[in-house]
Amino acid sequence: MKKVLNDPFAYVDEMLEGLVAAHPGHYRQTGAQGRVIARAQPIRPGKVGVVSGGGSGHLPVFTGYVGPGLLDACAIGDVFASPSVEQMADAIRSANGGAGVLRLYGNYGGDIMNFDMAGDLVAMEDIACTTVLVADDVASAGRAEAEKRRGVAGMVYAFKIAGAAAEAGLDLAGVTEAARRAAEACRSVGFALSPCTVPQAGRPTFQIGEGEMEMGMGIHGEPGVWRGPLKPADAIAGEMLDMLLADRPVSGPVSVMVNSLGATPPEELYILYRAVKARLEGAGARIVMPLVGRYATSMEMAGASLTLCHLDDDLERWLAAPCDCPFWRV
Amino acid sequence: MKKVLNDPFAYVDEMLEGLVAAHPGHYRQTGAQGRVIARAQPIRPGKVGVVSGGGSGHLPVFTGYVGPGLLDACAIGDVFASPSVEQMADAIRSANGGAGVLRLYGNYGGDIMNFDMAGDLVAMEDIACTTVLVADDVASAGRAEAEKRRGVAGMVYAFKIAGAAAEAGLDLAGVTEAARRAAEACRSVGFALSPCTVPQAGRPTFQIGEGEMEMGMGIHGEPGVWRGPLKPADAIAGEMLDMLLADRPVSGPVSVMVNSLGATPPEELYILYRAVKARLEGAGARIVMPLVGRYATSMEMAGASLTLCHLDDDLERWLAAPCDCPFWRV
Amino acid sequence: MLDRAALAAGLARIADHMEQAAEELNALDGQLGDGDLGVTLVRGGRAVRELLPALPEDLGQALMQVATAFTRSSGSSFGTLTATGLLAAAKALKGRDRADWSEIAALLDAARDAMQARGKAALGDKTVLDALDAAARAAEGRAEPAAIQAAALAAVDATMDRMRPQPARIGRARIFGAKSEGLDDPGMRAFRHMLAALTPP
Amino acid sequence: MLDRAALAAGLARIADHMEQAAEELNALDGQLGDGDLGVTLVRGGRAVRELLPALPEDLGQALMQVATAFTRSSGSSFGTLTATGLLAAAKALKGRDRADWSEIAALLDAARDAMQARGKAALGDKTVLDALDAAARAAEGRAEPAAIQAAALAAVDATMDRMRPQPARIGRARIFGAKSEGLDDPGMRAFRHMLAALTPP
Ligand SMILES: Nc1ncnc2c1ncn2[C@@H]1O[C@H](COP(=O)(O)OP(=O)(O)O)[C@@H](O)[C@H]1O
Ligand SMILES: Nc1ncnc2c1ncn2[C@@H]1O[C@H](COP(=O)(O)OP(=O)(O)O)[C@@H](O)[C@H]1O
Ligand SMILES: [Mg+2]
Ligand SMILES: [Mg+2]
Ligand SMILES: [Mg+2]
Ligand SMILES: [Mg+2]
Repeated sequence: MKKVLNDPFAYVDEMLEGLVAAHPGHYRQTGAQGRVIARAQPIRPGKVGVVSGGGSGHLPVFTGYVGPGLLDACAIGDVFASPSVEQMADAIRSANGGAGVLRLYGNYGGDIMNFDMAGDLVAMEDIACTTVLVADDVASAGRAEAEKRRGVAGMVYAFKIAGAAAEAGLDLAGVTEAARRAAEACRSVGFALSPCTVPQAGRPTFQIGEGEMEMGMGIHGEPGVWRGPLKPADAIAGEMLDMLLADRPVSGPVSVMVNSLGATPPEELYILYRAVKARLEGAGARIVMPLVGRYATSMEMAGASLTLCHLDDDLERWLAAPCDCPFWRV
Repeated sequence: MKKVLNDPFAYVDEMLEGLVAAHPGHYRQTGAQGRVIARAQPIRPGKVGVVSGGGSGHLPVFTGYVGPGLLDACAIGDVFASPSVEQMADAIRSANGGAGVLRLYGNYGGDIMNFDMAGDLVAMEDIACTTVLVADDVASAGRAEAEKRRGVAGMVYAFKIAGAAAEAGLDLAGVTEAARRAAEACRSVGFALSPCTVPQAGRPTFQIGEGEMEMGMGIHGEPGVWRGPLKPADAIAGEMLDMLLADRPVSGPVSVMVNSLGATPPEELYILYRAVKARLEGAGARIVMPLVGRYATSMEMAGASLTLCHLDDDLERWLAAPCDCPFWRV
Repeated sequence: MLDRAALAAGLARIADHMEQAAEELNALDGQLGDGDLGVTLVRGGRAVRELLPALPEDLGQALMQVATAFTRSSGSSFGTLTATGLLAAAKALKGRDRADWSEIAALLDAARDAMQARGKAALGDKTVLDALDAAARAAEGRAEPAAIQAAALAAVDATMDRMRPQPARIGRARIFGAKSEGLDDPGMRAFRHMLAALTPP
Repeated sequence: MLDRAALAAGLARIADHMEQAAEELNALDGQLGDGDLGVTLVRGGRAVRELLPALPEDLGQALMQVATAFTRSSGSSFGTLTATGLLAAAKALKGRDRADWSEIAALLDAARDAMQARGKAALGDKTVLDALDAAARAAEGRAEPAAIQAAALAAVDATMDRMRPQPARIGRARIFGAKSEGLDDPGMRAFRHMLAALTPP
């Protein structure tokens, strides 16, 4: 294991300490065991709160996206592990401005059980909660079982759009509906070139041969669609687009995210984006606000993902609205 | 070689095409062979131009930092190779607003010869040029030979401060002096955990054992100060601080940059920053605008660097001035 | 008679036993998931043991505290499901200092229903729910704790034998599909360990 | 007599020869640096060959064009230094259609001085400058091209033999310190190749 850390069991807590120390104007550490990151400023009374949560090891997802125009708070689990019910309940509490709280997170069984149970707890404190799950990874289940799909980089669009809707003053039903439309609008697929190591486990999450790639692999190393020789960038981009467009053809403007899983450098993302853009625009699509960078990662995993977010007027407006966190500013 | 690319010889050109396509509001591709990236908006007449240049493979350095409050233009070479004289001359030309141009770049022999010769060419066109070299890597030469040191992440501070001084309307001498003070104020050291691969070479720049790190290694794989077993994060942070403070003790406010060389994820940078901050503040230092992230990289190399930028009132003001590029906004 | 003393004794025995079973459960969970099931149970057990000296007389309140301790100690699925089941049992026993052993089957059913609602798994999906349900059926009509325990253990074993060849359909293990055929579900094995631990010394 | 025809013929021979020498130079540069020296010279040679059909009569302008072609073709140190040396010779010959072979030594000295100013290396640092200087000294007092070439080759060989055991102090090769002891400087070898290529067929 080649990681810069001290005690692997202190990895997440030391990471959060450093995160908040580096960005005191943005974040505040609170909640059960310090495992909640909230905005530095308390929530504006009357604003709908938007919270997320999930395992560590995906920065900027989830914690990084706490900030104006984005999330109000986030509960943080160990690496690739769900936060506890208590931590989630504390995140909800800290995002409560009296107008209810939307729980917006990726479609993972453990997270769902815990967020549901956290909702039961805060219901006793009269905090109204709604839920939107992001399930954008087309490689993880077919169209017929779309509700079983994992949540991956599409979460970032959902955070942005729900955050903008909440900032715009929509009520809980309205913010929830905005988030639902955002989640519905996203399709993603990724490929991995190398694994990452969960600090407490100390060994790579999977093995992959020197010249191999795995298409459709999950962000925790869940098996993908095929494994084979590494293809040229243009072929990879084309194949990912094929998968996304087969699931939902482009009918209006789209935002495109080319996202590194961690180790893959921006140079390679731009080579991918070049191919994606040529192909999409060749098919007549209008690309809005392309995002190329590290938005949803698995620590030092090499590989990348492609997300299309199909926009309508509302979604486009919310996507373009201002937001501010140390990892993304619009 | 596990990289996402097409033809290795087209790596840089395809990368630049994607970069400009992804950020059309920020960048414009121009100059000899398209190897100059300039701001999307032409330079304001009367403003001093600030240009940089160097090999590819270090995004956001150099090209990424073209933007308001930062560089006006940048010449881009192949991976880890100097741009040509023509490309540099074109970068200077595109940054010429009639008030002269500062060439601000890292202390590498090939870049120096080429930028000097480019200066000779544009001198015939009556463009006044000055030069400031960034030479901040304390591991690359002792204090007695400080002018031989390589330029590494300290460049980012120099770009920021020179860019702010130019934006503030200083003349060429003033901007040059600001850049000189910024370069003088920076001390860096880095360590590597894994190599990277130059696309055209196709094999890693160096080898390093499974449990090993190399302290003081250069961003192209230049040999460092020692190689040995990977140490805990706090020990690494302490050792880097020792080296930097031995070269220049803290006497006033400092900005701190904890920078990933590429593959090392932000989680680990925050663990490092936690230790750096505790140690610096314990010694009474005031930390201003800490920067934790990927600011100067070597593609997919794993490792990190630490930079201290010793501030005075002017430098602090210029550092805090607004700037905007896709990789950094203040 | 299930009262505070019996509850505390049972919980203590389970908590003790988890320290020994942890390695086996981690290993089994590691073949199909993230290998944390043993850790989850040890942490939960330790959190519960701290409650025991001051456990309320009210069985409902006592089980509520145990459930809460579980939710605090980890975020793993099994921990949350266990807490969910305990909460359901707590609700059923609210305000009562004692319960008859013959009520065990109904309590197990209440727990199972709540866990099913929480985790969206069906009976037959090869999860802890199947073990719980088998134990409930075995407890039905019995009132003597040793007999309940013996019958439940036999029923859980039979259920594990029957489901072993099936692939996992729920949780992380689902990802591994065929690899899970022939392996016990870790959650069922954890439940069996709890049950077995209840034997008085 | 050095005139356009002689210059063009010499440049064509050098350019041709570089295609064969490239692999050897890449390999040598690769042991101490980035392995691009052969590529640099092949690219430079090809750019120069394109100029030859329309090379100006004015030797100064001709050499200026050759220098510019070199700066365009790559960003490598050797390319820029070569262009710098050519520019210096171009300045010295500006406005002239012909030069005497006896002027070669002075032209080489002018090139060397400019390259020294550009690259900040000293004589003795084991770079192309030492080869250039040795050639200039050998050319001094000679006026017959074949004799100049023979004397220069011998002098360059002697210089390379003398400097081979030294460590590199300049450029990328400096990083490798001791590893460069016993190896020729790639730039010197490149210069020797150019010189050797001049032999008329
Ligand atoms: N949705 C569910 N419904 C019922 N039981 C479940 C569910 N998810 C997990 N389990 C049970 O929990 C066990 C795994 O627990 P645990 O290791 O804590 O999960 P994880 O580490 O994936 O959060 C499984 O063997 C199964 O018996
Ligand atoms: N500063 C310098 N002064 C003189 N000669 C130099 C200098 N730098 C490099 N050289 C010469 O150039 C040769 C290397 O050229 P090249 O491979 O183009 O360099 P790089 O690839 O590092 O830019 C060296 O062998 C040396 O002879
Ligand atoms: Mg588990
Ligand atoms: Mg778990
Ligand atoms: Mg070279
Ligand atoms: Mg080179």
